[in-house]
Parts: sequence; structure tokens; C-alpha cells
Amino acid sequence: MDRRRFLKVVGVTSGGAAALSACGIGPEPTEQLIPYLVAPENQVPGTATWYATTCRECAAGCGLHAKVREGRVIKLEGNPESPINGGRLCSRGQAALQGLYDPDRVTEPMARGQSGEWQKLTWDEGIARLAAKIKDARGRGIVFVTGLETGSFGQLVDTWMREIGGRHVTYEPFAFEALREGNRLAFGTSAIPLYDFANAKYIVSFGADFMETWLSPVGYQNGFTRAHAFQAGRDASMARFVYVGPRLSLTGMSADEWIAAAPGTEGLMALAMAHVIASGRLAAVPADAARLRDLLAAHAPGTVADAVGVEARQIERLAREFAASKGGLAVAGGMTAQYPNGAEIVVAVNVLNYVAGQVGKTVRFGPNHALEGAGSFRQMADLVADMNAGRVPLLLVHGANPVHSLPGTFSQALGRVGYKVSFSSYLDETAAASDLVLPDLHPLEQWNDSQPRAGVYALQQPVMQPVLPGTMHTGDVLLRTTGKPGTFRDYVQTRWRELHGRLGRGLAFEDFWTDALQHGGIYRDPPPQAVRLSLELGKSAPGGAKPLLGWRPSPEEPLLVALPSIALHDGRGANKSWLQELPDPVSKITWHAWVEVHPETAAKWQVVSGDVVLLKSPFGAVRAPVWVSPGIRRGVLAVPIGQGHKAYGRYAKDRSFNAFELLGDVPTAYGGRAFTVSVAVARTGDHRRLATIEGDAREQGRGVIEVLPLERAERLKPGQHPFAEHGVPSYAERALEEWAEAQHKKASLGDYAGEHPRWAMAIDLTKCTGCSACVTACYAENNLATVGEELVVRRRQMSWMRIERYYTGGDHGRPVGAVVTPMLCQQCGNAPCEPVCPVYAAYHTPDGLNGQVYNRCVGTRYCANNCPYKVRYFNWHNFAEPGGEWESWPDPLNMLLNPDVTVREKGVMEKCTFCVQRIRAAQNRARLEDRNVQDGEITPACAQACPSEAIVFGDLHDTSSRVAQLARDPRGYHVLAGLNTKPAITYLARVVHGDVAETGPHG
Amino acid sequence: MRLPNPVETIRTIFHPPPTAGVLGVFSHLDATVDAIARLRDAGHTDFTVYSPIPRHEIEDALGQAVSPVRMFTLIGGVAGCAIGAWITLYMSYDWPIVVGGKPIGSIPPYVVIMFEMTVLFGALSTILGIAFNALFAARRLGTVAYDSRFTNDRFGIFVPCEPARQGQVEKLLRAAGAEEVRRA
Amino acid sequence: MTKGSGRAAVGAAVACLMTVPAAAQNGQPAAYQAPVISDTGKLAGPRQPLFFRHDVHAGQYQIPCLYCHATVAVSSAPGIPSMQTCFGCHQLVAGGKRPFGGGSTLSAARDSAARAAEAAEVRKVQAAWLGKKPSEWVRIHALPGFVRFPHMRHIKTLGTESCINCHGDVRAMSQVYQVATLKMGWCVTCHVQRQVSRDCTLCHY
Amino acid sequence: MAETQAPRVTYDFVTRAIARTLGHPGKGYFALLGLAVALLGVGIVCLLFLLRYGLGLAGYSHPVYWAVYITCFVFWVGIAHSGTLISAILFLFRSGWRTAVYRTAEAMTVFAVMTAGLFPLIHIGRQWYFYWLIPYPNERGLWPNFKSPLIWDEFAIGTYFTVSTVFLIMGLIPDIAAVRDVATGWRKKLYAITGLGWRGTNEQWRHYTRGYLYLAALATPLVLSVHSVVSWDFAMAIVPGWHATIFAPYFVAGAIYSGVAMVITLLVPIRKLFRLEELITGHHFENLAKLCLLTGMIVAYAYCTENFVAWFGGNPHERAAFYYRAFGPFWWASWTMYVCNAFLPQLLWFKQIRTNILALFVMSIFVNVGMWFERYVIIVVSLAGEPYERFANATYNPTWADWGIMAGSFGWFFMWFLLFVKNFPAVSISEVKEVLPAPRRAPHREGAVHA
Repeated sequence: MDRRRFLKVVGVTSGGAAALSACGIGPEPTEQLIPYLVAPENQVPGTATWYATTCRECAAGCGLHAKVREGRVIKLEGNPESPINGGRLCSRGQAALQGLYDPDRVTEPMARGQSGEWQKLTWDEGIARLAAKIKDARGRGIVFVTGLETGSFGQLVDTWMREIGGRHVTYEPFAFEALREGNRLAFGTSAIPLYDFANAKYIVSFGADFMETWLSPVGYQNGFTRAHAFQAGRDASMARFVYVGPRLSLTGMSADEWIAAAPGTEGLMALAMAHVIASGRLAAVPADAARLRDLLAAHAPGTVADAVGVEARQIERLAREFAASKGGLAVAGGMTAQYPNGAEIVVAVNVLNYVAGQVGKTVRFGPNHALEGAGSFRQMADLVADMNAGRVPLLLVHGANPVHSLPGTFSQALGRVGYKVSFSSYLDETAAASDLVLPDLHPLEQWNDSQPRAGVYALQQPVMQPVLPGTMHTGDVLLRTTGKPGTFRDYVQTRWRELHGRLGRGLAFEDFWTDALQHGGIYRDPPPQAVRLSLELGKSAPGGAKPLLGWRPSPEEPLLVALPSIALHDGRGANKSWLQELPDPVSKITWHAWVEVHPETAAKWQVVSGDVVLLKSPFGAVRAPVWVSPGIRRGVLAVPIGQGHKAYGRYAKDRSFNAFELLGDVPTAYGGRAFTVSVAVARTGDHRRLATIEGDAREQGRGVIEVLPLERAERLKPGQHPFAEHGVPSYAERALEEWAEAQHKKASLGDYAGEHPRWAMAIDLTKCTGCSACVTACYAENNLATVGEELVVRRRQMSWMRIERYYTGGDHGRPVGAVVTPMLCQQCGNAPCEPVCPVYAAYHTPDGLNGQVYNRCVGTRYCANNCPYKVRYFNWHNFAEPGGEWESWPDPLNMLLNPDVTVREKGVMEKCTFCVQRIRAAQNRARLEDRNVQDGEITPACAQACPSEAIVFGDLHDTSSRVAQLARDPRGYHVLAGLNTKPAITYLARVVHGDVAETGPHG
Repeated sequence: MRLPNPVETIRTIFHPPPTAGVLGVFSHLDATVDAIARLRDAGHTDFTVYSPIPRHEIEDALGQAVSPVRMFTLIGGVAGCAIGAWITLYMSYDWPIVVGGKPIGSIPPYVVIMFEMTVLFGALSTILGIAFNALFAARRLGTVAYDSRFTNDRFGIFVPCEPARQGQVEKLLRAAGAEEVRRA
Repeated sequence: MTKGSGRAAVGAAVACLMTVPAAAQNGQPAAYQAPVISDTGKLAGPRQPLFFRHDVHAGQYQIPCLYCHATVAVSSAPGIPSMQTCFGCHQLVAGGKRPFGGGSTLSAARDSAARAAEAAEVRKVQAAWLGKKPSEWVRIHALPGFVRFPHMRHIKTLGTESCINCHGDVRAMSQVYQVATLKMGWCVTCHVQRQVSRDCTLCHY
Repeated sequence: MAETQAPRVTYDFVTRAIARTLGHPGKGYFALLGLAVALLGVGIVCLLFLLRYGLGLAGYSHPVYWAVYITCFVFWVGIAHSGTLISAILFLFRSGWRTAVYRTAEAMTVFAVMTAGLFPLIHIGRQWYFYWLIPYPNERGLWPNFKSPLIWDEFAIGTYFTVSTVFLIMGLIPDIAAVRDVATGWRKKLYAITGLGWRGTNEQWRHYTRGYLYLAALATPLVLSVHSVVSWDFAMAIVPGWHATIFAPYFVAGAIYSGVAMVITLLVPIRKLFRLEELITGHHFENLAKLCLLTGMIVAYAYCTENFVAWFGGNPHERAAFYYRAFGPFWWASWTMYVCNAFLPQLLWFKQIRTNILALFVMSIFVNVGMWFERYVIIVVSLAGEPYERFANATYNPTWADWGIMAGSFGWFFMWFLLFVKNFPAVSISEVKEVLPAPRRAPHREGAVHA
């Protein structure tokens, strides 16, 4: 595929028309049809083209497939060939699209005028100004701050900085210093290994949120569910997962056991487990582990139990199980556990893995994570010091927003910097504080490459021409500033020529290059790297003492944990309405931040959910609405990171509070930043209604979620149906069936006569983690409107896919847990919503869907009242009205609208239809090729995105299809089956280790 | 020949020439009833009785047949029911759409429509019947003498007859107790 | 009433359909010569920026529809030809040299004038290509935003000559205008006649 | 009952007394009319906003998809019921006391239905497509879904409006003729036309009385059907708190209950305003009060049944729904309804209350409020309380758009009512005369036959 030709295309052309015709219900006026000047190859109007590229929303570097219609990229999906994410993609990755079409992007170069106002510049002026500034700052401490750049761009910056005597600081707010330092202390290498969840038999996470922001969440979640899924007949069928941490995070919700150890003592617990294993010789303990004797001796379960707040017996049990599983994996180093002694905890966990002989098995050095190359928080602190000392005449910032993540210090220091240049595409806090803004292209418009993991050479290609002609790739800007020849694309290619030399495998470079473009990069398995316990480790533990008990939170003040938001990450996602409106998987709160409080603590303070409290730390104070949750340890508070922007755009600005303001800016011993701080709490007397989608935190035994203990699940034989409705005598059963049959006959007329597929879905609750990637996928695929905070407060969110999170236990001393289930239209066979519609807008299609004909709907909303699953959503306002108060797609966001799906008008009911547009597309394709639709050919957006592959779609009437087999699974059940709605969605009961987690009083 | 003046024709339709006869005004019900009896004995048949309210004394005295309005009601009702059945079933089968797994044409819900249509058409045709019979088709309406007290507190009897026989009728009415008698 | 007219329209369409393949086989329209248009004001349909003559291209020279609307058989959208496609021929074909329908009746003067006019239109095409300014066609057949019409399925079922069912016989149109109502009743009547599904979600989603 | 009438109440007196009410209206009347029109204006403004910006302006939330508008719809339909009941059913039962009050009740019925009918149109999302609910032949070849209770509603309300209107007009004809013959000026012209040339001949009475009888016979089942159909809008749905077999009788009783209360509310001032004390006596009010008590008891019984079945049936959803009603965030609404509809009316057991017109007036207001809240509780609280999916339940707060349009509906109703009572006989002249002793030469036992 020849990119140069594609980029020569003049005008987005009838793509614009397609977008128009997708907007609003009702015929459009006559519009212009502007033909291409040159028809681009592999672009068929009305048919999507896919381009492979790489996601740059976080350091994981997942592979992308970008869906392009008439020159506009309209959806992002995972690249199945990428070893990082294997075709899956998280919400953040999918929302990159909204970053591309962000209505608040900087359209052209700007510079501060005398009176501080912005002046538009031409690129020549801008580049000239930059060159001039560099000329007189040359050699006097130019600093270039970028995000983690492991590819050509990073290299370009490095070499350039070397030339002009500057320095290059890569800044990631979540740089995992503790993890790197911990590995260095334990193994002498600060590399971040590959954690092989998929082959683990027993997983213990010490505060590592590997489903949210920890290293490579999509890949790790996928691996985790492979290990943790229940599969009848599989030996040692289901790995056990224990989560140790102060807060029941999204990751913790999937755990079979949640242990809220005292914050900071996770390390002790790990060592105690290591102690048990080593002393009991429960595993093939490596010889050199003997050096740890003193260290472990000091951490017998009995000694640490009180400190940790966990009974010694429990620690011993865990240790035995961990060792016995012969596939244990312990992970640590998440932000929520990044205490001042974070590194020590990682060391302890490394010791546990090592003692259990898992290093090299489930913990594999070699395919190391790119974050190893990220700068540390200490470097940032040094930079701030230099800036304050006036040693930084020129500061260049790209792909980082330190003013937001380091409020206070950095912004103050900025004042002492001679000249500040930002290459940000958005006017974020840092860009707003700079003197010159040279807007970069969005990663989806860029040439670039990266190495998210050793052996993975990921390539980025522009999947469409720049949305804003006034923006320029920073790489090109640098090349032009330095007067180097060629474009950045050539620069990338020269690097790849060198790569071709090493990995070419005899291919001609052009083929090698094209191959890489088509597959999104080159994927190789690097050689495994053997590690041994570092010699320091034994020494660093003078026997007897408790070296790893370096830090304990102050007992009187509550400890606050700042947690990375799965949606907003460090705040970079805050200007994307999809991510703002995505309910947090745990709190189900949208559009604003909150502070999590344990019920008992709340009772003590006499606050309820929604009460606004003042949180004061030594570093700052914020006002935060309380959310009372059983999923947090007593006396611990948690606030999400990412909100509270002072700039950055319409969706992010002045929204809630910035958790970074509470955190310290002094580097910890391991050169990182502590994400915990002791705070003082004061009631303000204010109250607000939380913008949550949660109605009731308890399932109340309504049979929405069924849970099976593993022992029972394993004993289930095919054909058994433990969840089938009881109480109907067999003769009545027969009579009912005959009656239903007669009804069906009377309904098989016209289009309904003959054979039809019955589209159906199976959702495995053992796999579903609640990560909500499917929700964003649905927003992207089906043109769902985002409604904004005020309307969510009124419960008017439009999300067709609702992830329900119910807490379990917590009363009568039962352990607190959580169960999640995706709730979407069940496409009932006997749908209550259909007969009540006076105009047949809701009706049953021959292939078993609940059709919803938007243009026929008059909006009586009777269907929504009568839907027991409450999965119908109403357009209360006109969300597509340009410039309207509730506009959801301000230009150019409307360019991401899917032309295959009608944009609904005000006053119309809408709902999930199993992505009927994809079904029809597949049927059209099959018809053209004179064949039937194959099983697995149709994948709804939610199933496609699901990182844990929990959703399976297909034809129920095709008995050989995967969904039909799963529908017969003994674990299968229908939600509210007692209503005889005959849903098309079969849920597979969640299997848990140990006894059933009560889902409610009647459960 | 000259064409008839349309205005004239319409006037003659709405203001027909008065019928000759005698009008008796009664203030008492029993007197009126008495008069009716005497008139019938005297062989008068097509006289008109005015009363401010319906009284079956008068009806009995006149020995009227039952009003044909009931046929209107019956026919209307039956027609309504049929129409109700037809639209529901025809419209269901014209474009068969399945909702809630129910049969295309399911009678129970349609009974409601049929019932309502029965009442609607029954009522409307009843009104038609009354209007047709009582207001428009009433014999000699507007041509017979009338007194505005008849809607208030007086009863009245108008006996059409050629001037020659008016004398007897007057006498008869007076004898029956008419408080006032005049020729028209 | 409306329904009736819809049926009539389809009847007509079906009639055309039956004549066309036959015509195609014995190459009947070879004799067809597109008329000279001196006054475009009288023509039906919206005035296009470029007086493109379907009757000349598809009628007189029998260029198949798919030559320009290439994707109609594989995609839901028929595709408008790129200027490159036009120029592909018109860098050689200057225009104004074709045999005129009823040309014999034209006086020499009017004949040359007409040829000059057609040549001028062709020069517009060349100008558009060289000036990299694609001409902005006025859309004629537009469906509401809530309707999906997969062209390829209809072509697959009815054949590549079936365009006229809905678009009328553009081979005889000097300027294209809308023939069928393209309203729902009209679509449904055809679907009913051909006994194909009229399930709502075939077109509405 | 003839004996109870003072001798001075003669035919002539009746005619004059009622014709007098049609005289030139006073300041008070215009003040009331102005107020009504002002309220209507408020409603119209709110409606315009609703049309422009969407239903989001009202207080709906995710599970509460029906709220104040449907509440008002059911409320007004309920009000409409007593009219036809009094005029038709009591007519068939030949209960003489109805004659003085049925005209007011009937007018109220017609205007209440006119008001109720607006709400379904207002509350739908795309009001401009309301006509898609009507089965008319269209280009698309689509018909409405007769399985939907909303279509039943459309037919029931449509029929009810038509029939009660013609019923009202029928009853009016002889009376208009009567006032025609005593009126002067433009009113005489008006009544000459609207009187349709009525003269009270034996022919006219013959057909008229018959036809009236059949109309009554048709209207009676209609009354019962209409509110049954309205109740099925809820009973046919599977929402806990809606899906109950007792709904039809429960709603019909409630409707008549609220209707009778509204009749009292309207009659008391009219009686004062038009000085009709001789015609509308304490006797009439006491009968109305008894009717109130009867229907009130039925409603109270329905409340008990609902709650008992919810508890005894053991269906967790049902139980939760009724528990939520009584003790959830909407407890105040539920208890307003229980107190106003079930407890307060027990006072009507005492004759002193039944015969004390002021007390009845106050009581009727309470019942009206209570019945409005009954509908609010059934609709809003059921939807909010137990939507099966625990996760999806939510609360509900009405907004200015809800209150504004509700106020407008009252304005609309009273505007028509006031215009009516000043221009047409608000009390039936001929029927009141019917229950008076007919003038006779010889004394004659009357009442026994007719009253």
C-alpha cells in the first residue's frame, strides 16, 4: 500500500457527505458531491479500509487497527497480530480517536505577545523563532521534556540535545520507579520483566493494578483471564487470585480473596510468605536464596502478623497454596501501593517469586517493558531545582503536562525559565504557561515508531491526513529547525533500514517496510535473560532488624491513596468526553473525582455519599465529594487522579479537583514519587448529587448475577442446569411449551416464515472484570451521545452497555467482595418492550433481534418502562444539534460518527441491537460471495474490544456455533428468567474459589 | 319561462306557509291529557302536543308507537363492532410484524378496540336517529303555530283544520280546560 | 393513492428492466444518437456545474454504468468517478465530433455551434483536472440519513443493467433527474412484489 | 320528593332562576376567567420550551420514564368519570336527585377529557408525529400496533370524548330552547341557532326520550371501560406495582371517587354564585357525599388488597416495590394518598359532615389532592422503586416544566368550564321540572311515580 499516493488525495470528499447523511433523523437538503481528483487505492466509498498503527495513549504501546471510511478514521480496534494486546483495546486506547478530533486542539503555531495574549504565527515564523531561541540558549542548559519515547522521535531528540548541549528528560507521572528500583535491589537490573499471567496458577497482587494502569493492562488482563477463567474439564481448572491492597480496585474486584493489609506492610506479608516457603522447603528454592536466611528469619508470619493486620495462619495458608500451585506469580509496584517504601515492597515480592522458583518461569526477564527507559521523578525534581536556580534558559516540552501533575512547584519554577516552548496539540496547563506553542500532529496522523517491549518494534503511520492543516509533526519541526534534510518519515525509514539489517531475514527493504506497515511492526522474541539475587540484597538486611519496615503511615491521620484513573490515566484523558462519561469501574462515578471512605469511617465523621469534605495534606488542600464504599480499608481514603485541570479544553477545564495537589513533590528514596499522603479531613457542610450511574450497590438476590463455588462448578455435568427456573410441575411445563409452540406458529408469517438465524450472545462472568472497554467500544461504534455531568446526575447517560457492580459480603463478618456484569439489551424472544409500542418502532426481527426503528419512534417511552433490564435509553435533548446546549459532537468531533449508524434525534428511544449494522454488513458480504455467514464472522463492538474475551456472539440456531455450545453450558443462566422473556443473552455464572460470595439477603 | 328565484325557494323551504288550525294553551297537565282524549274521540289524529317536559300521560293519551331510534342504535353498534374487528385484523395481517412473540392477529387485545368502536358508532348513529326523526323529519315542523311559553310552564295543543271546522275544535279545547285558544 | 402511484412506478420500472437485457444483447442502442441540446434551461433535473451528458456517454457510446460508478457492485455506495477517470478519456477525446441525433436537420451553422458547445464542456473537464478543482456535482438521488441502501446487493440480484429500476433510463437523459420517488412505500412495494424481506432493520439502523 | 320542594318552586320559577344565571357576568367572574387564562398562558410557554429543547426539561430520570404528565392525564380522565356516571347510570336508575347536578358534572366531564387528551400528546418525545398513532392509510403502508394499550387508550379516550360531548349537547337542546324563549338580544340569536328549532312537540319528545335512553345505555359500559383501559396502560406492563389484576375496578372506583369530589368542588361555588340554593339543596350534596363514601371505601379496600397481596404473594420485586412506597424517599406522597383517600373520607359516615356544605367542600379538595397523589405514587414511585434491576433504580424530581404544564391544564379546564356556565344552562331546566309536581287542576299523588 502506497502511503504517498493516499496523502495526495485532495479533499476528504464524499466522506463529508457520508458524515452528514449520518447526522440527525430526517432527509437532508440537496448537498454537493465532490469527487476525488484521484481515487485512492484500496479505498472503496461506503466500505471501510483498515490501517495498522500503534497506540500512544500510555506506555503499553498496544497495536491498533484504524478503521477508515472515506478518508476519516472512525474507530480504533486492537491489532490481533500485536503480541502486546492481541487485538484487544482498553477504553483509553479507543478514545484516542477523540484526541485526534478534539475540538480544542491548537490549530496553528502561536506565540505570546507583549501583553501575554496569543498571536498566530506561520510555521516559518514559528520555526525561525525556535531556531533563534536555541541559538542564544545553545550550551546554556536547554532542556527538552518529553513523554516516554522509545523510538525514532526519542532518538532524534537525544542526538539533537547532545549536539546543542542540552538534556533530554523523559517524564511519565507513572514511571514505576519503585518497581525498577526494587528489581535493581533484588536482581541488579532495573529492567521490568514480562509477567506471564496466562500461565500462572496462583496470582498474588500486592497493590499492582494490572488491569488498570500497571505496565500493560490490556495484555495482562487478557493473560489473567486466560489463567483465571473457568473451563470445565481443564486440569487445575482455574488459577486463584489474591489481591493485597488497601482498596478493592478494579483488579481487586476479580480476586477470589481481598486482603486489606495495613498500608506499607505488603512487603512484610510477602516476606512472611517467602519465609514459610523457604523454611518449609515447599518449592524448589534456588540455592542462592540461602543468603536471605537472616532476612526471612526476621519475617516469620507470627512476627509480622500484627503489623500487617492479617492472621499468621492466613499468611501461612497463602504461602502453602502459592508454593503448591507450582505456578505462583506475585506482582507489586502499582501506584496505589507506591508508598515511601514502595521499592522495599517490590524487593520483598521479588524475593517471594524467587524463593518460590518462579523467576524465569512466570516472571520472565528478557522481553522487558519499555518503561525501564523512562526518566525518574528525581530527574524531574532536579530539573525543577535547575529551573528555580535559573539554570534553564530554554525549556521544550512535548507529550508531557508537568504543570498538571506537579502543580505548585513546577509552575512556580516555570516562572524562572527564560523561554518555554510547547509542542502540545492541546492548550493544556503546560502549553498555556509557555511562550511558544508549535502544535504537533496527533499520533494517528504521525510517522513514528516505538519499542513498547524488547523484541516488539511497533510502527506508527498516519491513518488519515491531518485533521488540522495548521499542525506539523514535531519531528519535522526539529529537522527543519536543525536544517537537516528530509522529512521525519525518511528519518524513521533510515532507522528501519538499520533495523532491516538486523531483522531483515533476507527480505528486500521495501518488502520489509511494507510488511511492517501492514502488520503494525516487527515482532520478535528476545532471548530470555537470566537473573540472580543481587549480592547487595543479603547485605542490605543486617539480620534481626526489620529493614523492610522502613515506613509506617501516621496512626492518627487517615492515609490518603491517590489512584490512577483507568479512564483518565494521569489526566491526559480528561478532555475526552467518552472517558469523562465512562463510569469508573469501581465507583461508577462520571465526570468528577471523589474521595472513597469506608462506611465505618463515614459514620464516625457523620458524612454520607455526596457530602463535600476538605482534604488537607502538608502540600495542598482540595474539596472532595465523599463516596462511601465498603471496598476500602478502614481509615484509608482514596482519590482518583486525572481531574482538576485548569486548562486543556472544554471537557477537562475546572472539573472537580486535582489529586496531584495533595501529593508531595520530594523524591522518595527510590527516586520516585509517593502516591500516598496523610491528610486531615474537615466537613464543609456542602452536599452534591454524585454523577453516578449506580442505583443500588447491592444485588438483593434478584438473580442478576449468579455465583458458583469452584468445587460445584467442576462437578457440573453437561445437561445439568442449576439455575433453571423451578416450581413449575412437568405437566404444566408441557402445556406451556405446547402453548408457546402454538403462539410461535401463529407468528410465523410473511418475513417470519422459514428458517432464520437467532442472534445470541454468551457472557462469561468469570472472565468479565468490569474494565468497561466494551462501553467505550459501544460509544464509538454506535454514535452514542455523551450527555455531560448535569444529565448524568439525572441518570440520563446513554450508555447502551452498563457494567453493573454489586458489592457482596461485608456484613456478618463475611469478606467484602464485588461482582460485575455487563447489562445490555437481552434481545428477548418474548420482549416486554415490543407489544407496548403503539407504532411498531420496537418490534421483533425475523433473526431474533429487538429491532428499534429510530425514525419510526414517537417517544412514548412505554418500552423503557416495560423493560425489566432497563437497557433502553431516551434522547432527552437533541445531542446532535450543532452549537446546541447539549451538543455531543462539536466540530470536528462529528467526523468520528459511524456513517453506518443513524444519529438519533431528540425524542427518540435507542438501545443496543447487537451492532445490527455489522450483522447486515456481514450478510451483504456473504451474499456477494454466495455463501452463508460463518460463525465468528460477526463480532459486535463490545465483544471485539473485550480484553478478557468474555463475550461470544453468534447464531443460536446453528447448533455448532460457539455461542450455541456456551448457551448449553451448565453454568448458563438468563437474567430474570422468571419473567419468561426468553433472553438471547446467556450469562455463564461467575465461578469463585471457596464459598459463594453472597449476592444479597435472598442470594 | 323565468327561472325560480333561488332566494325565494330557500325561504319557502325554511319558512313554509303556516298551516291553518287552532292552538290551545293549557296550564295544567291533566287538562291537556283530557283534551287529547277528547280530540281523539272527535276523530282528530294528526294534532301536535307541546309540553315543557316529557310526560308519559301525554304519550299514553296519544298512544304513540315506540320511536324507531332504537334501530339506528342497533345498526350503528353492530357496524361499529364489525369495523373494529376489521381494521384490527386487516391492519395486522397487511404487514405482519411480530411483537413480544405474540400471534400476528391476537383477538384478546382487539376486543377492546371492537368494544370502543361499538359504543362510538352506536352513539353517533343514535344521535343521527334523534336528529333525523325529531328535528328534521318532524311532521310540519315550523309550519304549525307555537307559543314561547310551551318551553316554560305551559302545555299546548295545535289542531290543524280548515277554518270551517275551527269553531268546534275551539269549543272542544275550551271544554277540556284550555286557558287560551287562538286560531292560526 | 400514493401506494397506487408507487405500484405504477414499479410496474414501469419492471417493464424497462425486461426490455433492457434484450436490447443489450442485440446491441440495439447502437442506432441511438443523443440529441443536440441547445437550451439546457428546458431540461428536467438540477443544473450541474458541468453539462455531463449521460445520454452521450451511456446512451450513444454505451459505456457501461460500472465503468464510472465502479464500486456499485461491491459496496453500498456506487461511487462518483474521480476527475482522473474523466480525464482518462478526455485527454484524448476533445468532444464535439460525435454523430448528432437528428444532426442532419441541423444547419451547418447550428451544427458547428453545437459541436463547439460540447467541446467547450469537455474543456471544462480538462481544466478541472489540470486546475486540481473537482467539479461539485449537485446530488440528485439522496436518501434520508436513517436509510441504508446497499447498492451491491441490488446489483448482485438484479444485474448490472438494473440501475434504471430506480434511476430511470439515464441513457436517454441529457441531464439526470429523479424518476422514482425513492420513498419508503415505493421501496416496499418492490420488495413485496419480488417477495423479498421487508424487515425494518434491513434499511433502518 | 315533590313534598320537599317549596311550593314557590314552579316550572316558571325554574326557568327564570336558571335563565338568570346567564345574565351579564360580574367582576368576580372575569377575575376567575382571567386567572384561568393566565394559568393556561404559563402552560403554553412551558410547552413551547419543551417542544424546542426536548423532554429533558422535565424531571424524568432513567427508570422514571413517565411522571407528572401521565399523572395529570390519569387524574383528568378520572375527573371525567363522575359526569357520565351521574348523567347516565343514575339516569338509568331513575334517581331523581341527579337532575339538579348532572349538567355541571357532564360539562366537567367533557372539559376534563379535553384536558386529559392533551397530556399524551405533550409527553411523547416527538410531539409533531403524534398522528402516527392514528390508523390512516399512508405512503409507507404502516399501521399502528393494536396490541399496544396506548392504542386502546387512544380509542377509548376518543370514544369517550365524542360520546360525552354529544350526550351533553343532547341534554342541552330542550333547555336551550327554554332559555331561547325567555332570552333577549344576541343571546336569543345564539340560542335560536343552538336550540336546533326545539319546540317540545310530542313527536320530538318521543324520539328524544328514547334516544336519550339508548345513549345512557351505551355510555354506562363506556364509563366503566374507559378507565379500565387507562388502568391497563399500567396493568398490562410488568412493572412491579403496576402489574395487578385489580387495577381496572380499582381505577374505575378511584375515577368516580375523584370525579364526584370534583363535582362537589365545582357545585359549591356555582350554587353560591348563581344563587341556586332552592334548586341545588343539601339533599343533593348529601347524596354526592354518600357516593363519595361508597367509592372511597372501594378505593381504600383496593389499597389494602394491593399491600396484602404484595406481602402475601412473596414476590420479592412486588414486596420491594410496596415497601419502597411506604418507607422509601417518596413516603410523603404515599401517605398523603392514604390519608386523603382512605382515612379522611371516613368522616362522611357522620350526617353532620355530609350535610355541612363547607365541610364537604374542604373534604372534596382533600380528595382531589389525594387522588392526584395516588396516580403520582402509582406511576412515579413504582417506576423509581423497583425496576427489577437494582442497579438501575433512581430517584425523581419534577421541574418547572412539569409544574408549569400541570398548572396550564388547570387553566385550560377552568377556562372552558367558566365559559360554559355563563353561556349555557348549568342546571338542567327540563329535568328539574320533571321532578317537580306537574301543574294539575285536581290534586294528584305525584312524586311516588317519578322520584
